[in-house]
Amino acid sequence: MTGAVSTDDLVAWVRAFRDAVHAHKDELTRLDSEIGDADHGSNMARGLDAVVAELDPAPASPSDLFKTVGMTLVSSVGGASGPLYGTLFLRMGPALGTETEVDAEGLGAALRAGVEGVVARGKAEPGDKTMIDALSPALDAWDAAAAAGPAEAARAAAEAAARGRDATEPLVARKGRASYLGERSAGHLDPGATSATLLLEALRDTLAGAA
Amino acid sequence: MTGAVSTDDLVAWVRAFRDAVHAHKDELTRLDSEIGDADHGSNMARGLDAVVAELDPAPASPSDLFKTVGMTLVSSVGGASGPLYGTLFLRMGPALGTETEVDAEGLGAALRAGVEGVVARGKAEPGDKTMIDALSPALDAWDAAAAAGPAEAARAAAEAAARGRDATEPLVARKGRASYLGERSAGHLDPGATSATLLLEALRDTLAGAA
Amino acid sequence: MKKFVNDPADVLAEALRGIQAAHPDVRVDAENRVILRAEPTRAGKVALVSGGGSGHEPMHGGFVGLGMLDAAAAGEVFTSPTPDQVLAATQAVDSGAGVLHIVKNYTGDVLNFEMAAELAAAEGVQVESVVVADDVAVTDSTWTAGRRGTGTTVILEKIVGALAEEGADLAAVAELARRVSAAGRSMGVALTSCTVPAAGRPTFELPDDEMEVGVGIHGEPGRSRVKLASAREIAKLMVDPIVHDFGEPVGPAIVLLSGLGGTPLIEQYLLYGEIAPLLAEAGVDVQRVLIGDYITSLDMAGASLTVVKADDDMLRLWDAPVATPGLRWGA
Amino acid sequence: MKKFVNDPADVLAEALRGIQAAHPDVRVDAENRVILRAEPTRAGKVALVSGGGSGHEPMHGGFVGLGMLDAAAAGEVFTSPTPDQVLAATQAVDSGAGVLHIVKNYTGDVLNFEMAAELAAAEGVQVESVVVADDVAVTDSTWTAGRRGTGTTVILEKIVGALAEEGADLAAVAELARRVSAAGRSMGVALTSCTVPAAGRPTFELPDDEMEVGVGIHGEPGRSRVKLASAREIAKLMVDPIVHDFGEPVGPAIVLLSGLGGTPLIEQYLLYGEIAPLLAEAGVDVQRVLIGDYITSLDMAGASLTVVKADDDMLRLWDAPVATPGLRWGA
Ligand SMILES: Nc1ncnc2c1ncn2[C@@H]1O[C@H](COP(=O)(O)OP(=O)(O)O)[C@@H](O)[C@H]1O
Ligand SMILES: Nc1ncnc2c1ncn2[C@@H]1O[C@H](COP(=O)(O)OP(=O)(O)O)[C@@H](O)[C@H]1O
Ligand SMILES: [Mg+2]
Ligand SMILES: [Mg+2]
Ligand SMILES: [Mg+2]
Ligand SMILES: [Mg+2]
Repeated sequence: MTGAVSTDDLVAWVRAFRDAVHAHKDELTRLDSEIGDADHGSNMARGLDAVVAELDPAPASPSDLFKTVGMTLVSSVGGASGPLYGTLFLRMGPALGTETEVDAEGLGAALRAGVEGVVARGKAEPGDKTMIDALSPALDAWDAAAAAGPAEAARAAAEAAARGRDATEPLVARKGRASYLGERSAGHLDPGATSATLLLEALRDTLAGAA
Repeated sequence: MTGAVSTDDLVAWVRAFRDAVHAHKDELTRLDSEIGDADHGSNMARGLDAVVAELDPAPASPSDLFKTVGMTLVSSVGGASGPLYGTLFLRMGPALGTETEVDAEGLGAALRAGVEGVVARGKAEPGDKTMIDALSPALDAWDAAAAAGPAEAARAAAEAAARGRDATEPLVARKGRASYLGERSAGHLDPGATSATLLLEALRDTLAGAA
Repeated sequence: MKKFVNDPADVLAEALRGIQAAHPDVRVDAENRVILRAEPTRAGKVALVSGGGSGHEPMHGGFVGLGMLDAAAAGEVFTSPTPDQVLAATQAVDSGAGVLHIVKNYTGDVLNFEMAAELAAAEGVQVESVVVADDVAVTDSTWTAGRRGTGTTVILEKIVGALAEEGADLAAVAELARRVSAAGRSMGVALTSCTVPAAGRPTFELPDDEMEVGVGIHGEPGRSRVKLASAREIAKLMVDPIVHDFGEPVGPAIVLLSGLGGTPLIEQYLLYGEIAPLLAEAGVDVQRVLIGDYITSLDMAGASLTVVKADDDMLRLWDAPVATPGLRWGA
Repeated sequence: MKKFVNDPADVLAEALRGIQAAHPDVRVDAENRVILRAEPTRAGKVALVSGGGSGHEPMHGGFVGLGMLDAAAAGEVFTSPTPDQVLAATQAVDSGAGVLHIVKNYTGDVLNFEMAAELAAAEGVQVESVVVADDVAVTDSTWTAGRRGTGTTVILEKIVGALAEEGADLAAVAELARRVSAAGRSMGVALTSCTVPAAGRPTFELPDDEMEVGVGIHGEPGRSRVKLASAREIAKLMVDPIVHDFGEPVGPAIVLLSGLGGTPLIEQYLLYGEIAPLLAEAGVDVQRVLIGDYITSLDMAGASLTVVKADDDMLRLWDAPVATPGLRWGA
């Protein structure tokens, strides 16, 4: 697939993200135990179960889908990740208008709008040891690879996200609950950067499969 | 020594009992953990420390000594063992009048008065898995051996007490805290029978030493 | 041993210091280890004295104050107070109208309070005693020490304290105390052992997947050890023996669900959410509920349930003002 | 995991059921997971809404009632409630006089309350917010999420609730809330970890001879892990950073020593016996004290100390009647 991503593809992405979160639920909670409060896995799992329950009947367009996902996350997750992941999806929708298909550039622009929303809400900068450390490099990698089509862009973005996630390990957290730990937050992966990587890996796998 | 037991001997006995309780404090508490509330060792140790603090200057007679010991135990131990050991000593004194020495028969009679006091207070019968199971056979052994003098009587009493203590192991408790356990109280030595055996062993060791 | 403690031998003396520092409305007699109301007993008021081993806080010291106890004698951890302590408490609060001793049915408590009552009587103080024996986990028989006294004590102290505050005489106060005592049943479950500071390690070892049913408030092992169960099943293990023991329809009742010290309130509420429907099904008409740590067993994780059959009089007295460190309303 | 629990996923819903069963004076909106007063807000009274993750009981739901909160939104265990929950609470209690949101300074709480306030404003409800950030264990810096909100929240809810009950308007209520918030400092110590039910095992592992100093109320590890110390030394570790952070002489103050859920009252008293003289030495003139489990962290063994500098107005409002499941006097 080099061209368009359909609404169905994106629904499949969201479902794949849900499955990935369930598969990694204990790991996310374990990471959050080390520098947080041991709820990131159950928060995300609860939220994505609620999201999946809203996907039947399937939304008519990507922007409808993202609106539903965002609103459901906001109203079912709570914690820091609820408003932040919720905002990510809520801001993706408007960037897409009412189209039922989207190309690599369009999806990239939507992701960028979403991440900008997260930054506006959470005020985190790259290097603060948050989900932004996975999301932000992923955007740049997406844009650089967009010309090669969405599957390739997603592959590059997922790889960049994973690198960004890994790079959170030595960092001292400056945002979120982990920042209370000061220097003791270094030496652990950020849970939100880990779940954000799952999000981009799920997109990679979905688009690769659809290709 | 076949004849008289002096006030000093009896003071030495009380001190030896205190030392034995301290040496076996953790064991008494462990036994009380199994079928009670884990305080018999510290109860007895606290009480006997208080007693020893009252022995200077030394009491003038055995009956003074026992009165001091009994009153101090009552007012410093608490729990079931406080009033019971306290009563044991409080009742021993009056049986001895104002003599400063006492023979085997006299000491036997005093012990019997003391144990009868314990029974009157606590209503335990032999076989109820209490200190009575050590004290009661000790009395009988004492009387049987009294003619051979106090050292020999104490040896026989200590041996009988130890046998009585060991015999509490299979018993189901019918008095005191262990009785709440019903059948589960079987299979454990009674803590009070164990401390009572220490009392008679301390007497044996003291009189053997004085002999 | 993970506790806020200095020398384990000093736990009681130091905890009393904290009580005094925190609560100006009570006075701690440090020498006798007695907690009293700061104000002397009003002339003509019958005084209520209780006490027992420490480690059950807020019981009993936390229930000293208007509408409840006049004094509490605090024994060492899990060790009944001595007759001297109880006598000191009794003499300090007698206004001439007499004193009610509220005693939990443990050999040590009974013997020490008995001796104290004899001594007080010899000093001319009128003393009546009530012995609470409400723990249905224990077979009640003339062949045993009888049932332990647990949660009913708290409810009794509140109700009878209110009657004494109203000015009733010693006979009436003692009579009500016996009625409340007879109307109460309790049952406890432990998920973990407690650790007696002086012992330094858990009184019993409970594997991760087991619990003690019918545990005592001193960490005495329970009547049976069973597999760890869900809150729903545990609720049944607590409610059934109580209801069964009443034998007759219970009707209006006051209920206490007390944490044992190591169990947080969220779990107590969850458990009560399971208990409430079972009580209703069994015909217990719950009129008043108290949930929280009221009668504890050091740091034990667990809970005890108490049901007291309550007539209108008891309910009225329950609602009367009370102002103590551990229980307060209407004042 | 030794807890009174059925399915760990149902902890919150089931605990709310218990709260409703136990407390007829509050009403639980099970769908929105909001705890409200049983009576609607009196016309003209400013309403106080708080909330946060569950696992800190009695905070916040236990502080709903006369003289304190009007509603509390209960998030999942250690997870801030969603905007929908806070909005439902806000709309339910607004009498037209406006609503104060009392928010503890955690990213999740701040974001979710912020979104709720925006939504409420869009619906025409006047909302003011106060953010409590009192935990001196956390370095306060523009480069971090700032200090956590802990014990000062309880004291604030009581004092500001009393002012709202008197009929003050939203501006005055919010102004006092900010003053109390600015006047509070807290510090916590954990002897053990807590166990989040859904996680099923302790959030952190603490060796038998170590403790966490400056721990958060969600089991966030503290700023340092040190050797287990005596109560006397721990008292100093709690008092010193608070006094130091005030920087200026404290004078009259309200003090809260809260157990974290797994620490029994006897230990809290013992610890307070060590804290009181240190506070006095440092010039803190303790006017009122609250000791017990008021802001907990599930089953964590530990305690947190809060000192709020209190003027006469705050003391008067502190003493005003309050009738909630978790705090009650004068009514
Ligand atoms: N200000 C922020 N901006 C971006 N991401 C953040 C921010 N604060 C926290 N996060 C992310 O949220 C994650 C934690 O989410 P979660 O555990 O669900 O919420 P909480 O911290 O409220 O328990 C962190 O690992 C981090 O990646
Ligand atoms: N009624 C009784 N008669 C005689 N001895 C008793 C009686 N009740 C208890 N005891 C003895 O007391 C011992 C327990 O003493 P202790 O642990 O100090 O007191 P408590 O049971 O109050 O904690 C038991 O082991 C038993 O030997
Ligand atoms: Mg978290
Ligand atoms: Mg004992
Ligand atoms: Mg005892
Ligand atoms: Mg959280």
